[in-house]
Amino acid sequence: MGNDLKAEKPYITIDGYRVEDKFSGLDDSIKIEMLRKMYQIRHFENETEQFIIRGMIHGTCHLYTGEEATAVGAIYAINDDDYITSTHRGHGHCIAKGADLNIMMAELLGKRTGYCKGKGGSMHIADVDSGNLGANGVVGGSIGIATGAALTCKMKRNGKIVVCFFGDGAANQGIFHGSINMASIWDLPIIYLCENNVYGMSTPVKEAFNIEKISDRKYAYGIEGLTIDGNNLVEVFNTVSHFNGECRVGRGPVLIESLTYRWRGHSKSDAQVYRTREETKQWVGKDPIERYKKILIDQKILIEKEDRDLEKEVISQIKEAAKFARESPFPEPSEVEDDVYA
Amino acid sequence: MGNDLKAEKPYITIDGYRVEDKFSGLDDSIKIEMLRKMYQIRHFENETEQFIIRGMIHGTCHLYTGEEATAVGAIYAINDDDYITSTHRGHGHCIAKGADLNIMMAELLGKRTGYCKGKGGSMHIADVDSGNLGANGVVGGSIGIATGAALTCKMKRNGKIVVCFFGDGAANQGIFHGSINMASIWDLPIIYLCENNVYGMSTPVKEAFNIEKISDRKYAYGIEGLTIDGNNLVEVFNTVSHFNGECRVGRGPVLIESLTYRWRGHSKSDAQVYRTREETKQWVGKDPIERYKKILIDQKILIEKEDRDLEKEVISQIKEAAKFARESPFPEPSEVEDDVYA
Amino acid sequence: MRELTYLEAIREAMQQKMREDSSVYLIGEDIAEYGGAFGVTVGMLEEFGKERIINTPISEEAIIGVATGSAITGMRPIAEIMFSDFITIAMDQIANQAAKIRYMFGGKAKVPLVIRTAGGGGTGAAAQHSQSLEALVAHIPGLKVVMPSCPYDAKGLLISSINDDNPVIFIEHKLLYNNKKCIQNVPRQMYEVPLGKGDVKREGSDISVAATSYMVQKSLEAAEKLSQEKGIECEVIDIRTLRPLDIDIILDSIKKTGRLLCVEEAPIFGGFMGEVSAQVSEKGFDWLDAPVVRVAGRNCPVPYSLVLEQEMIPGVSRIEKGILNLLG
Amino acid sequence: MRELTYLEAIREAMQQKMREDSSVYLIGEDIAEYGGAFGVTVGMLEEFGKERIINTPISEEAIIGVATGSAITGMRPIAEIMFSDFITIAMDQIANQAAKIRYMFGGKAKVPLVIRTAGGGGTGAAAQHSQSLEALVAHIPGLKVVMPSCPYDAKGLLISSINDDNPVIFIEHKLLYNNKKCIQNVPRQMYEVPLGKGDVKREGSDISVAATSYMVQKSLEAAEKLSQEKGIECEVIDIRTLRPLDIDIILDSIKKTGRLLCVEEAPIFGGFMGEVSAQVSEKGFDWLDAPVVRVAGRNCPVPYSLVLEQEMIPGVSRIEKGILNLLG
Ligand SMILES: Cc1ncc(C[n+]2csc(CCOP(=O)(O)OP(=O)(O)O)c2C)c(N)n1
Ligand SMILES: Cc1ncc(C[n+]2csc(CCOP(=O)(O)OP(=O)(O)O)c2C)c(N)n1
Ligand SMILES: [Mg+2]
Ligand SMILES: [Mg+2]
Repeated sequence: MGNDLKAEKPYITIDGYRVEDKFSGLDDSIKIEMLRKMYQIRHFENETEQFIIRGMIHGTCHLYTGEEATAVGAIYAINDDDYITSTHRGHGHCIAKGADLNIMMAELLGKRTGYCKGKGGSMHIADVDSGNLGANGVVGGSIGIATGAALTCKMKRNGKIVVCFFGDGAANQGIFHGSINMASIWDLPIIYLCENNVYGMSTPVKEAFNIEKISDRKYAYGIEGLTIDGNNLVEVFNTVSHFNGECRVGRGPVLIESLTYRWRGHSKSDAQVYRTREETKQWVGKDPIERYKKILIDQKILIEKEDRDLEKEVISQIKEAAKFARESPFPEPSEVEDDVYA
Repeated sequence: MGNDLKAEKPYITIDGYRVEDKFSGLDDSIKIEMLRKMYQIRHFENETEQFIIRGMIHGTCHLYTGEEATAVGAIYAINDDDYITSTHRGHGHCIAKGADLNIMMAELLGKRTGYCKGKGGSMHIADVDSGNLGANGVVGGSIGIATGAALTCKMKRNGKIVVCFFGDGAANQGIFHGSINMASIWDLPIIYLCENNVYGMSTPVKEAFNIEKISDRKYAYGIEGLTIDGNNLVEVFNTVSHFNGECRVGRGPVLIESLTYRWRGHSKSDAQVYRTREETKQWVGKDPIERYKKILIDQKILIEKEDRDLEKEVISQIKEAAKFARESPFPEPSEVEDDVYA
Repeated sequence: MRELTYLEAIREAMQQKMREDSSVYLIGEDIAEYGGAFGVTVGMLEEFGKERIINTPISEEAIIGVATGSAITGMRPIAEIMFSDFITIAMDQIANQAAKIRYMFGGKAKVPLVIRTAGGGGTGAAAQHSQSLEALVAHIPGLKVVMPSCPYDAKGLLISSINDDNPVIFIEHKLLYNNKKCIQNVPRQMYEVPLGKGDVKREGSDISVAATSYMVQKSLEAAEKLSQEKGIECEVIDIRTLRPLDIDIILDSIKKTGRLLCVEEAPIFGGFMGEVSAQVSEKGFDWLDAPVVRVAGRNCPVPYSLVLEQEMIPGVSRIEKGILNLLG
Repeated sequence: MRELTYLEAIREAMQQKMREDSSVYLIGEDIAEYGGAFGVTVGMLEEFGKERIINTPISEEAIIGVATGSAITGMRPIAEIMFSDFITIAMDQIANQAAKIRYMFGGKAKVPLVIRTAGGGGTGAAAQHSQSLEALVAHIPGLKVVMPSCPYDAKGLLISSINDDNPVIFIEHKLLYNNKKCIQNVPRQMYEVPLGKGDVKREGSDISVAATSYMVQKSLEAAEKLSQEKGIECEVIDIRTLRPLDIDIILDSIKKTGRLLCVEEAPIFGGFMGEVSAQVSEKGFDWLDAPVVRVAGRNCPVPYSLVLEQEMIPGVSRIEKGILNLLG
């Protein structure tokens, strides 16, 4: 694009950063695709919840319900072949990165057709070929891995970047500290995306931190950082788009804190004694899907009817995935020692 | 002291903090004792170097030469029964905390009369009864332990505080991160004293950090912090005295970065290719002992002659310690499995 | 006496020690309001308050560092690492600090620290939440390692561990916490089960079976079946404390039976039972009529899918087969 | 062929692989200008530049995390942990991440990562800089563990490790680096010594001695002495790769000798030789004329003082005594 067009680009300010409103320039089809992804996540998690209730999931799951805008907004702001690392609460990142819903669901049910042939389950879904370097059962465990992937990008000069998702809880792990420091001194192309959903399991962020903004940890590493509304897809998209550009040209890592909320219990057995129903209700009122849908409808990109059709389509797709998963075979016991070594 | 006297107290400003000049109010005898301690450290290290050269030390030593003002200034600013934790470069902290020179030297030679009965050596000298919770061979290894001692102080309400010494290199370990965060959220009475001596082994601070001041990591934890001239005993003393008061009354931890320089190689085998002779020479010009001595002489607390006598006295004390150490018996092989369990 | 679950027995040990000794406190993740990931500390916040039930950020390394520092200065911390897999994050603090401080200081410090953690698989929690990592800590001089298999032992061993002046790694098993099959009468008062003593959980004369943790229960099941179905009488020995190890109780048993099967949940290669086997083979060579054989986890991470997980972790039938093979 | 030290052989393996394959790089503390704490990487910065000889801050956990992440995305990192004691700091990344990624992902990733580290005592570096922690990693499925005892093997095994698509823990011994006693002819060209194959370093028919790392050299010394002084001929087997373990080479040897002494430097309790002893006792029961015996480190941390350190770590005379006892 010519320099002369520059002045016309719409800019917005997010937590002190002047950021181009790239969202407004997107094709309508992409804007709708993002809504579809959010629906996929929402209904995937609803279906998963049903499986849990019906005792069909051996193990636990951590649902992403209510946090959809962060995964979708961030991942749509980077390229298809960029890398991400995910967390124990990883279904959303995985779906946004383009995972096949059937294969994901099969993994949750421990089936041989799943992403990990039933060996990993919810906490270890990965699809290295598509750039998804995996969920991780260890809180903070993927921050070093993500940083290493960014080192690969730099060394191979492959033009890719990494988005490293992690929770507020993970920001107090040692690996957070050592990794971000390395990314900073080496100017690695990585976006650290901290999903601050108010709690790490039962521990409120305000009890685990003595700072107002987790993104202020940028001062410890000499990097950029800011705090955004994680339930606003447009804000997430624009912020990540901006730093996507910065990181890709070597202007170092960034720490983005995305404020959001987990609607469900931490995992399958959580009485949620540490929070009030009112608080949850308030956050449900900030439903990222409703908010985004309203924007699309207000901007006449979508009409109510289309939206209902879209959601219906997604629901039947999820039912399909559940069916595929249920009907898939379990692995054979004899496969247990396969895949330990290459 | 009455309120009316308050206005008369001398205040100085150190890196933006208004701090009382407690040093000026000290007894002359204490001011001279601090000089003695610095001499003790200097000559202890010189003697140790001789032992190393003569091959009498099995293992390595990390000499504190050139950094004396930090240990002495900090430790004289706290109470005798307060706690410290030390590092692999620990002789200075140990001597400042009041360790017996004979017993220390005996430990370096692996003798049964040493602080650790010959089991620990230079990197593990400790004297828990006197509040010295030990040197540590693991870079950063003592930061958690120090924080735990501070938790004890808080839980037992024993009125004590902790000074945790560590190097610039240690500030990139995970334990630094997790520990200081805990100290902050729990308001623990602890002073984190980072001895920035420009290098972590061969790695310059400017390569290991992308920030100007390590003390700026305070922003990551919501604590106080500042950077001081670690070769100026008076500045170290006044700063630590100030935060000593703050911490003891529950106004949380502080991160003090003390700028200093190690005169010798990192350990016994270091060709020092990573730095220039000029740089070292420049820092030797900022000799903390010379600077402090000059203050005492200028203020007529000390005259040249007394100073020479003092140094001589210290030298003969060190020779005594060396003799004690040399003449002490080695442990018996049969003792090797003692002291594993209580 | 009341019937208690394993979980209740553990909780009671902590409660009673905390009532008695104000230097005992708990530190760990989600142990306060939440009551711990498995519910072990439910209700303790209410009784002891935030000062003594210290809920932490997610920083395992710092948790153990802090607990260690407080232990050498006069407290008696009980640190909880939610899943035993995460002791790896704190491994420097455990193995290089807590375990060695006393020795490095020439005996001039003590480290009365208990690290409680939940080990083992069978819950579908997959590779990073299901490990049995006792071999990693049992090898470190300076540590004691305890793995109770039932409520009575759990209470008594935990009290002994809290009373001990050394760092103790206390590994609980997730499938025992609320296991209705092994509820037991547990004395109301405080009592110690000594560290360093194994326990014969079932007498028998045909073969000895030495096991740890949940595998003791599985071995007992297998023993019952074989007794009823084939009249084979197994002596089942609960190792209880891996370090210090009570090797004599095993040697005494093989003097009688001439045969030993070792059963553990961890992957067989490099597991703790290698040590037991080596010691028994060396010291009991003359009494052994057959080689010491191990039944243990397969040499792979713990898989997620139930069919695979059941294949990885030894079950009753694998133990039975092990016994029959060794006898036949 | 030239005579190389162990250190030179290791360096040459890295240099040659780096010249051949641009995805191989080094990462670690003080490995650039300084050339590594033991001088292994001296000169490599000059040849390969800062981009491929990556000097890091002191953050072992992040070093391994970063190396792992780069390995699964196409690089072949060689990470150096200065002292093997500090693998504990990176233990989560090693045992829970690098080792398990492939399995957890259902075989859909590979982790071509080498972690080089210096183990062992004898340098007066005391409890936190002298450990032999191989048992901790050898127990983890997904890892390979290599401990070369001489220059020829060091080069060939390191080349194999770099070529391997799995995480390999490559443990060097400090006392071998510049050991003039075990300089060897080392081929100039690249060659592989296969992982998973032990090596008979000395043939003999009276007794088998299986050892690792520096203890292989000590065992060879003991064997020579006993041969000259008493005409006893020991077969000395270098285990070389602890995982995968070549148990057959040991079994073949005891078929001949009927006796096995295992020698390792780590504290005996829970050490790796427990595994070797257990496997040999089980699989070689019928060939053994005497129990498998272990000579190993004492059950304490490595002490500082020379007299104590020499008592803690097995020396030639302790090995000799072990052999004589087992024969007599
Ligand atoms: C190292 C580690 N410690 C503890 C746990 C148990 N655990 C699982 S998720 C979780 C909370 C994580 O909080 P956060 O990072 O904020 O992510 P969120 O669950 O809120 O998405 C905890 C403590 C774990 N999986 N890993
Ligand atoms: C965990 C760990 N990693 C590496 C080492 C090796 N080592 C010893 S001292 C040192 C440098 C420490 O630097 P710093 O903390 O700045 O202390 P200084 O030596 O400068 O006083 C290193 C890398 C160690 N002892 N521990
Ligand atoms: Mg959270
Ligand atoms: Mg330094």
